[in-house]
Amino acid sequence: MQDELDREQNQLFRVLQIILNDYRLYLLLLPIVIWYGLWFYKPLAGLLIAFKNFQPNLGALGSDFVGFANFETLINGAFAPQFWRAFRNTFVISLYGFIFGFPIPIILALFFSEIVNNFLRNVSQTLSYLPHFLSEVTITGLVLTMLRNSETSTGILSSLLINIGLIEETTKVVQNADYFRPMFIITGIWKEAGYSSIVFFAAIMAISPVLYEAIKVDGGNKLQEIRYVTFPGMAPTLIIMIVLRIGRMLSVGFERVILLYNANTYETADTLATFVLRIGLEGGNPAVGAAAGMFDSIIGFGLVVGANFISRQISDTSLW
Amino acid sequence: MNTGEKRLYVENYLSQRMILFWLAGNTIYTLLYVNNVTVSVQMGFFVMLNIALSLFAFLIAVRQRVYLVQWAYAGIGLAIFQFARLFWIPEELTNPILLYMQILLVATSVAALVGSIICIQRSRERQQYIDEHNINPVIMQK
Amino acid sequence: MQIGLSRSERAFKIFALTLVGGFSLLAFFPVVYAFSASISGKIAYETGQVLITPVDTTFEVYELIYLDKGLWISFINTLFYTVFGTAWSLFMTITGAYALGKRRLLFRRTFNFLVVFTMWFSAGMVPLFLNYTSLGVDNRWGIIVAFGVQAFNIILMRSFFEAIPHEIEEAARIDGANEFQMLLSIYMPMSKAAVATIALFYATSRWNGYFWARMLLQNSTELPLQVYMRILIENFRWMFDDMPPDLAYSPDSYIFAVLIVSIIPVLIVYPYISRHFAKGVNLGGVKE
Amino acid sequence: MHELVLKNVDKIYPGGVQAVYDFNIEIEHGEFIVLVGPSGCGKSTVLRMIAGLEEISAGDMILNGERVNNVAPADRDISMVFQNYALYGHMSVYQNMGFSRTIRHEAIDTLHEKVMEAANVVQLEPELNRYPRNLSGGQRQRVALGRSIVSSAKVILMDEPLSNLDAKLRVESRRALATLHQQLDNTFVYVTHDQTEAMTMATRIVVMSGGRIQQIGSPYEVYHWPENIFVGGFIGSPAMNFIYGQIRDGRFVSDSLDLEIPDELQKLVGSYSGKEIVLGVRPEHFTNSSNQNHVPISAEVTNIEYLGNHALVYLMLGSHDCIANLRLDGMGAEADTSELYIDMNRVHFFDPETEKRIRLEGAS
Repeated sequence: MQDELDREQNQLFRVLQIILNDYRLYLLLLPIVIWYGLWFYKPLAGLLIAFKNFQPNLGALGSDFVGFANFETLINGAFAPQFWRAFRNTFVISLYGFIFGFPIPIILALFFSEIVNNFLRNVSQTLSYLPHFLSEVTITGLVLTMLRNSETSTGILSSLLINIGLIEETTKVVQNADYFRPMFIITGIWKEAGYSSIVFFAAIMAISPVLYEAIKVDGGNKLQEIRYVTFPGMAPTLIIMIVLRIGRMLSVGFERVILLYNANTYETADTLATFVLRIGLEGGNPAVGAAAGMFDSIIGFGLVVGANFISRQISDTSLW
Repeated sequence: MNTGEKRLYVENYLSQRMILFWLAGNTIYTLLYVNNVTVSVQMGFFVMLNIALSLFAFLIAVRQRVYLVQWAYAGIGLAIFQFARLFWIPEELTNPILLYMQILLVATSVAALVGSIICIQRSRERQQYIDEHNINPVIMQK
Repeated sequence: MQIGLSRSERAFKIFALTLVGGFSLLAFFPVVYAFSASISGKIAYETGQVLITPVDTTFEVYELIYLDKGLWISFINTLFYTVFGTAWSLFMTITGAYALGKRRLLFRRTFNFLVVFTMWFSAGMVPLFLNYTSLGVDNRWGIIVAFGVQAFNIILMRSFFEAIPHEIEEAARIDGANEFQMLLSIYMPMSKAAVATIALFYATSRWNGYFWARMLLQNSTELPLQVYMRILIENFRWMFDDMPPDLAYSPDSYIFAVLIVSIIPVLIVYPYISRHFAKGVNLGGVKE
Repeated sequence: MHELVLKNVDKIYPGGVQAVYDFNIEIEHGEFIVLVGPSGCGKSTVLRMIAGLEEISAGDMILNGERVNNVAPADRDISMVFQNYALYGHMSVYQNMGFSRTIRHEAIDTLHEKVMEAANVVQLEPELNRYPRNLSGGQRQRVALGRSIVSSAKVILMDEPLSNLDAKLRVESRRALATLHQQLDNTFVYVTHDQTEAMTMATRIVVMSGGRIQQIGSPYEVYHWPENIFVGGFIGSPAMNFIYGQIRDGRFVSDSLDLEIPDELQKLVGSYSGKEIVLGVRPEHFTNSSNQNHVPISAEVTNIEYLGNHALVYLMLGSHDCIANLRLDGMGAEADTSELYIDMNRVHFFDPETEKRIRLEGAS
């Protein structure tokens, strides 16, 4: 018993010794340890309020413990319709974003790699990245103004849509739940497609040109080149991107949603994050909001782990 | 021309495609479902179940490609499950959505079933060839 | 005719060029349009004459903006957040990445895991908000300190540091450099590109940051440009209700002009940075 | 009819650099042609033009009687083995080998048969399910070869296929390739910078330098009857020694040599009397035994390398560095360098201006 204690003390002493001898290194580590402790891991403890009847004046520790009551109101109680609507919208927006948005950067990268003229390529690439560097407020500000449809003025996009017959003369796209998802996804493509293509473009550029010559000699046409050389060549990148995408399935561009949606479009636009914002922070139900956030985080984490597991099963590529 | 020998080297793309068809069909089915039923806890779990199933189906597809017979049975499970769902469609749904969903369920179910049976059949041929020719397992290594 | 190119290939190349060119122009178009619309006359804009170039050019909106004190205060605020925030983030990221990349660091795997974990799991908005308020993040410095580090950038920086050959560190140690000197005079100069890239990432996220600034900042003189702009967009209807109806420009033009003001700094630095960042982004496929 | 004909082929790159000048060759079916030359001599460019990967700037390429200058590589009835093999990393050996047929949508049964046949030929049957990354260099090389065999192209092009192998494997693969060539009914066109490979495998060698053909001939011909100084120096290891001198009164005179020229060669050098000339002596044509046509020389021996049954003797002949290759007979024998001779029957004379070998009108 005493021996064990001694040994433990010895070990502790040795660790301290190592740290002291190398104190500069540990001093360098200190800032982010403190930072992550304060701003990331401390709030994790704050998740406790999801299990409490949280009263701000009593604090997280002082409030009464209520078990899973908050989760129950979410899943099958008073908040259920709103919560599941948010859940559905998150899923659907994510899925549409994946189906329509994910292939576009890949196609762009493919086409960029086809442009032999360096100047033309650089110019078009640089132009296509630009929206990524503009803020969500700017982007949505542009979109909302261009989609404006009022008595006095009709935004350029609205008049375009009216002219090609996609919407009625009086339709207010921004106020109409039917149009939220396309608006959101197209805005997303405009903002991020060019930038996302960089990663794929680099992957394509890294493919050995000899493989293209080989398939040319073997008799492949352009599509077969893409199918048998380009795609396999960028497979690791592709898999990583898909895994990331699946992992973030339940977190769609939250800022963009709050900037684009409004009370008229909650039906299709309200996502988990905005639900948490409205119920938890603005609606005065922090405990329920925390529970919803926790639900979101846990499922998201499960998705990352699951997707990563599968990617490891089928290929050598994985996130960790 | 020895089919068994061919099975040693040519992967089972047919089964893979069938299961991937299941995956695609099921995704459309899921979208139809969530966009047309009232939101409730059932819908939430339906979505989560389908996400999990999609990942699982993808795994099945990849495994059937390399003639893993256990995963063919999992594929049959997928088919049966999809068929059983025909009787679980909420009553609130009406034509034409209902019809689309039924078609999708039947089609995906059949695809998964056919793919899996093909996989079973082919892996049997393959195993037979391996047994008959006493093939060194080293050859099978990837 | 070049024999290397079959007909399908030539068709494909032409198709690719058109499509990519089209996409790029489309991506840039809204910026051009916003500028043109901001300096077009009211009638011309409202009757839909403005497409690419301005019609009935008038700079009156910009005079109005020039007089808008709140806008300029928020502009200065954003500059402040960007400069100090980026410096702070860089300091944290570089020191942290340096230490985490050292093999001899005790509990290195644990620390690294704890950093990577933050990429995949988060407490959620409510606990974060409560934490921010309890730690007093309701002013300029709070905002700068609290939004310091992004795990992805630490990993990026770390993999850069790790790629520096071990021998260099040993040589420097024999020459008598200590940890701080090593970081300052060897590691940092050797990874200038990575530092620039990460600085760029932090600077854009600071410049563009909106949500938490709006949630947390109490004092309206501390608001950053993004928040000020958003409030303007939300309120612009009643703002113009009080104004005389015979304005030379459309209310929309005012919004566009404000947006342009927020874009211009990005456009100015963009040519200098666009070369840099592609390099950094490509390190994106890092593994833990 | 010739299977593959290149007629006056030039290659000029867009920047104006000319890589190949006036390339002419007629290749019969079943030949093993080796293009050899130092790096940058245009040999790979020629191969890539044959493959269709590079445009032919001028001249004609005729394959099986048809002009194919503008035919896409896939339609040329050729296949190619690349220097680093260009295997598709995501495909198994089997898929790699069958690939040229997969993309032509051929029935899987014929594909399977062809692949199994080829696998048998290149002895890769046990590896068919493995991926290139798990194969050794030699195995990869055989996969690349197998891929060409499966494609059933008449002409197989090879771009330095052995250069990524280690020395021992290279020797083995050389023999394997030669055997394979006898086994198969294909024409091989092979590019290398290694003259040993060329000498051991080729039925005909094309020696190139500076984008021009220097000589085309069988290994025997290019070795024993080099067309010019370049070929003489390039083919053979150690290289041929060149001694610059003059013909005076039917004798070869240089700063340290005064050699009698045998009667048979007198006719050759007759017209060079009093003019500059280059004498080419292969290292093995230095000897230390006297004979009728062996002319004694006085040389300073600077170094001797013993290599088992022969020795390389480094000589200074006046201002010329020379290498002699002396046979060693018997155990423990040391090279006897007290007396050295040149076998004057086997020497060549070259014109220092044209660098061409001097030969009789109408003779080879």
